[in-house]
Amino acid sequence: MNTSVEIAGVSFKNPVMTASGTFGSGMEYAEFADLNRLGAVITKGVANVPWPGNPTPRVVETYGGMLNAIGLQNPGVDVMIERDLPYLQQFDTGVIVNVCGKSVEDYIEVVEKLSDQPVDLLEINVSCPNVKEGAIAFGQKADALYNITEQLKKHAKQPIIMKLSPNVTDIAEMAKAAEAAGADAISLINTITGMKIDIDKRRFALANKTGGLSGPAIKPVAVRMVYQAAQAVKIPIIGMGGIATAEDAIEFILAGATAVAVGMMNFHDPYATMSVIEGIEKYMQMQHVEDIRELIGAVHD
Amino acid sequence: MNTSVEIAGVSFKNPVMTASGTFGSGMEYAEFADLNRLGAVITKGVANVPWPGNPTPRVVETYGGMLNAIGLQNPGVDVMIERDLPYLQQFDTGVIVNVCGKSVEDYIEVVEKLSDQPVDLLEINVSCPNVKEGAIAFGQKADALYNITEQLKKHAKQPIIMKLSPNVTDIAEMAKAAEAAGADAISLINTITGMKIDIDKRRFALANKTGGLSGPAIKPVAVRMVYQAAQAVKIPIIGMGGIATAEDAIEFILAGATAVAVGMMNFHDPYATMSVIEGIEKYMQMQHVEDIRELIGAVHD
Amino acid sequence: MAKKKKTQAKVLSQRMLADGICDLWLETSLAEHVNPGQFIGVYPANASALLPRPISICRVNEGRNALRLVYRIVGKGTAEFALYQPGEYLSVLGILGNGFPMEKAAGRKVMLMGGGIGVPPLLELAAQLKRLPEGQKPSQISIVMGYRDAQTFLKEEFEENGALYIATEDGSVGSRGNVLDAVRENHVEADVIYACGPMPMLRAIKKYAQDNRIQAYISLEERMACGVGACLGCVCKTVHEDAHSHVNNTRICTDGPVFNAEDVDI
Amino acid sequence: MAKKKKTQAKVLSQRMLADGICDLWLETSLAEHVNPGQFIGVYPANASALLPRPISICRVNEGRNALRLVYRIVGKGTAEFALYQPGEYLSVLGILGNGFPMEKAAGRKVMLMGGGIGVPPLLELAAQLKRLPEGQKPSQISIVMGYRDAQTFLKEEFEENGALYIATEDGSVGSRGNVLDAVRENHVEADVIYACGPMPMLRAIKKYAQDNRIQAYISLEERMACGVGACLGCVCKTVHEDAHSHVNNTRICTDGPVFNAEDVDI
Ligand SMILES: Cc1cc2nc3c(=O)[nH]c(=O)nc-3n(C[C@H](O)[C@H](O)[C@H](O)COP(=O)(O)OP(=O)(O)OC[C@H]3O[C@@H](n4cnc5c(N)ncnc54)[C@H](O)[C@@H]3O)c2cc1C
Ligand SMILES: Cc1cc2nc3c(=O)[nH]c(=O)nc-3n(C[C@H](O)[C@H](O)[C@H](O)COP(=O)(O)OP(=O)(O)OC[C@H]3O[C@@H](n4cnc5c(N)ncnc54)[C@H](O)[C@@H]3O)c2cc1C
Ligand SMILES: Cc1cc2nc3c(=O)[nH]c(=O)nc-3n(C[C@H](O)[C@H](O)[C@H](O)COP(=O)(O)O)c2cc1C
Ligand SMILES: Cc1cc2nc3c(=O)[nH]c(=O)nc-3n(C[C@H](O)[C@H](O)[C@H](O)COP(=O)(O)O)c2cc1C
Ligand code: FES
Ligand code: FES
Repeated sequence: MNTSVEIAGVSFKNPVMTASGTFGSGMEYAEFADLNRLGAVITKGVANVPWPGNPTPRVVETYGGMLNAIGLQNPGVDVMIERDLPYLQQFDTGVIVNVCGKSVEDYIEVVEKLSDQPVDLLEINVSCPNVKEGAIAFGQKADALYNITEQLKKHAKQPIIMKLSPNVTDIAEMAKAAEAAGADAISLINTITGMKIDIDKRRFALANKTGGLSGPAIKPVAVRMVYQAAQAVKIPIIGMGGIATAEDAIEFILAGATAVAVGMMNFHDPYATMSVIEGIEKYMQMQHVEDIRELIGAVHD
Repeated sequence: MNTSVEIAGVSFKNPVMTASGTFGSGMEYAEFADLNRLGAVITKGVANVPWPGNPTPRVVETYGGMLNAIGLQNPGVDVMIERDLPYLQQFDTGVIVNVCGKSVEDYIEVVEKLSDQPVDLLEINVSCPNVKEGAIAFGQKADALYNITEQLKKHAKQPIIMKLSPNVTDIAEMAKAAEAAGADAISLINTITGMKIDIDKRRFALANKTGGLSGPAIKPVAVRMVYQAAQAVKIPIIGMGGIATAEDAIEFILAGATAVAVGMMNFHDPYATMSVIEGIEKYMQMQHVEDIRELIGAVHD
Repeated sequence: MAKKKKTQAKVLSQRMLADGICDLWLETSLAEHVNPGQFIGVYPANASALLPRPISICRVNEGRNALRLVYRIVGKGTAEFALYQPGEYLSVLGILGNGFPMEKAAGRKVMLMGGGIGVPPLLELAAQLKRLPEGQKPSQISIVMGYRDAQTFLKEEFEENGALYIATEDGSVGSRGNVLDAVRENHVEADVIYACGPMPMLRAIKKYAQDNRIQAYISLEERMACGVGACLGCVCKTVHEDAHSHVNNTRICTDGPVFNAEDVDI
Repeated sequence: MAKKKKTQAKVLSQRMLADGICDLWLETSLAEHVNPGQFIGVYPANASALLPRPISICRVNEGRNALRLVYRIVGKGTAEFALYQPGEYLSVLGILGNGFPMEKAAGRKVMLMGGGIGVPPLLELAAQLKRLPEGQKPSQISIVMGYRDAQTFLKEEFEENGALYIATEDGSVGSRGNVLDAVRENHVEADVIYACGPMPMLRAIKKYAQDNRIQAYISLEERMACGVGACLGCVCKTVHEDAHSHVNNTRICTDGPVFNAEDVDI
């Protein structure tokens, strides 16, 4: 049985990854999950310099999901190079670094610093709804997305994955813009902007007012967008949004994702990635699927 | 204690309504809910002629919600005038008719036929994700929304509510377009486009492939959009999306909704509207709120 | 008809009838005036699953205020229901749907045909048909049930209510094949058919009835959301324009689940 | 430290300690090597509520593999937990956080200050401090607890472990006011403070400790998602750059919940 998949020439032993920002740098979940079994770890977004993030409360639970407004707190790319990448090097797993910035220059600085590092792929976060400057501004207009993708392609040594925002009218248009500008892959979805109000205190539940919705609640939106993107582009897709079980992961793969990432549900079940990996193998056995690549995009018109 | 609210000069005894398409024409739920206690019944979308809707399966459950692709099946406005409006006339409740069409002319025909009917407000559905022609096409581009709103204002005798789609990049822009074109109110959100795949049969769970996501899962997105719309326009807002309890309804009101509608959760609890009405009164008592209008938009910057 | 309501039902008993098939008795005020073929919506307690599950009524005991459901474990909801113990409560919505038109049976030879998990509602029908007063009673009750294999759940109870013929897919009991194979093999005759089961079986029965000029009433299934006729989720295509919808679509939850086979386009 | 894990814990007993305050004993393998002040994440079974609820450990019984939680019913999760009966299982994540630095107590006068639902973790701390071997033991243990009213839950158990002073908001027991009012009224002296309670109380204690040159270790609360340091949801501002985050933010779930009051900007 083959469960390995390839993205932009890099091979991963299986399609199961961890969604950026929900798995730290791997270290935090190493007590629960065997990182050696993961297709890849996608690390928390990292900028050129340390970012403090937003004030608290930063997280709040919602029905079947949660809102977060972390605001991309991160220790900066230098710390990642000194501390986190060497840590991940110990494991037999793919390493994808998620990159954020406030300006195109910020992003370029990060990808250049990572150019000689043991990083398989770069995931460019242009879709975080929780920071005022940059980020989502690049991810909600096709021409802005095209521009930043094109520029990063010039500076990035590793292949780049553009991480798309679901907060758009037409996801296919965004996927096409990324592909046209040279992106090696796309990942989606980032969180959907949401809000919760504390009716007792009559104030916003999050200090940032709005936050990004993730978890099982959003899965149908994510599957739809992955499907629409898969119909629109030829580059590989990493699908995410509410994945809790192998069944969820397989839905994304059938819709057109080459790989998948488990996000918020790590918080509910720190072993979630492990059972997703096992469940995919079981499904393949039951359904007599020899090679997982038969499943990618197998459901379509 | 005053729970009555006003929309475009029409007064409703309380802000609790039923979301279009989830309450039939009221008749179906009259065995459960006392229609006399409702602020208003918003009826299933009606077109100029009968529509057969989409093939089945048309509904599928999702985590904390459901997808529907009914495709606006309806018996046409003549049947509504002969059968459904007289039925609703028996009750002491507001009547809001939801209108759909494939072309601007269709919509105009319906609103003109309704002009001398006992209808308080017209809700114009330009946001149904489940029909190929018309509908959502008018609701995803600000200029298209502006045009149809402007034209309908010329022909509608009753005030019009433009029902907005959440499947847009910028809800504030859409709200502003509706207001600028003369809409008397807006309602939001309609369903978010989603998809479910049956992994055993390896096919789409809905015959229409995609459907509209509703239910508690989408509430944080709906509250956010109501808030953003309320910041952008002065016309009243009817808020909906996942309301199950009085607490949910109050969240929408605090975010800026003048009225609210219970949708999918009628299916879970056919008495939901009644307990929302009671719960709002209880909250007002506990929080010493004399007039519900104090709560509208009370949470903001 | 009694008013529909959502209410709590107390589990009286639950046991396994066959692999993955559960037999559940509920105590509920809904157990009044039930027509065979009607169903209820059963709500999972799991907060992620908000829609009621349509389950047919397999038996009614009005005196005890009790309803019996026989259901197959297929997903989240039914897997949860299978865990309920006597004394626990389930939320139910009902009574839903129309039921089988028993008045068509008067003085005629009727045949009840069930397949798979479509078998249960026919048990109450058989029981009520048998109890009908002289003049309304059928002249003959034949029961033809199709199962996968030797796990012929409810067999003994059907035998008490009429002549039972069984078909099994693997041939382990009765005729090998489907219910129509059993009908042919046993030369079962009928003026009226009441049927419930998977769509291919119902299609075959519709054709068989047409070819043999038999009236057939068939119980249909479709995905439902509201169960009460409001959402238009559960429609079936009709041959003629439907009186309520004004298109060729009828609501299975309220205008069905039982239809005259001639009226529906399946 | 033991490896963190998510596991099933068996309810041994549950009772109400005061209005809306529950006292729950769980049997779980997590009950090894617990530092007072550490906490666990308790998962609601309700599928709409997916995040673990952080609850401090109130007592440990290593021999019986048992943990005690004392919690207030405030929302969906705690309301559900309150329904669990002996023999039922809850999912828990732990052991989480650092706990109070007991080594600071050696030979010194310590004061334990708790307010409201911040009271419970100090009970295990009091018990462990009292049991410390000669040389590591504090020279004196004073316990100052603040309650709303006469429902002074855990009072008797605190009395077994040190000199107890009580403050109540309504003045019904002990000093009227907050814990600092009780400290002043009773002239309680200390070299080291261990505190847990609402933020305004902790702020006041921080100031009191600074003014009186006392070392204060305070246990903080914040909304959490992961509980294990991955999501960066639960941060608190720090006075100096944090070694892990490289900004002035520290994670309460892993680097806390107990901090030296001087290090955090509250
Ligand atoms: C009128 C009617 C009567 C029925 N009577 C019986 C009966 O007596 N015994 C029995 O075992 N089954 C019966 N069914 C089928 C039963 O409704 C489904 O097996 C059940 O809903 C599955 O729920 P689940 O949560 O276990 O499955 P899941 O697959 O987890 O359910 C997901 C969603 O799909 C719906 N769904 C799944 N399968 C079906 C189906 N076949 N028909 C309609 N909705 C479905 C569920 O209601 C739910 O909304 C009947 C269906 C209908 C329409
Ligand atoms: C380190 C730590 C230790 C704690 N120890 C105790 C204890 O021993 N006893 C006790 O009664 N309470 C304790 N709390 C508070 C407890 O976590 C909350 O009361 C509980 O999470 C509320 O859950 P709920 O589902 O009932 O409320 P809901 O309001 O329905 O919860 C919704 C969400 O908000 C979170 N939340 C709500 N209130 C708080 C809060 N005060 N702090 C953190 N998260 C919150 C919940 O975890 C959940 O994610 C502690 C909190 C922390 C951070
Ligand atoms: C707490 C939290 C932090 C996140 N941080 C990042 C981030 O730094 N960069 C990024 O691209 N996405 C981030 N995300 C988005 C996730 O990677 C993922 O796209 C999203 O949560 C949807 O997946 P899920 O529903 O499985 O969580 C974050 C999500 C959460 C919940
Ligand atoms: C089965 C179904 C049918 C619907 N039909 C209509 C419709 O005809 N016209 C319309 O404007 N909205 C329709 N809607 C959308 C609802 O009115 C509402 O905007 C949406 O479901 C969000 O609210 P909820 O989450 O409370 O259901 C329909 C929704 C459902 C679930
Ligand atoms: S299930 Fe809603 S109309 Fe039948
Ligand atoms: S709760 Fe996630 S870092 Fe603390």
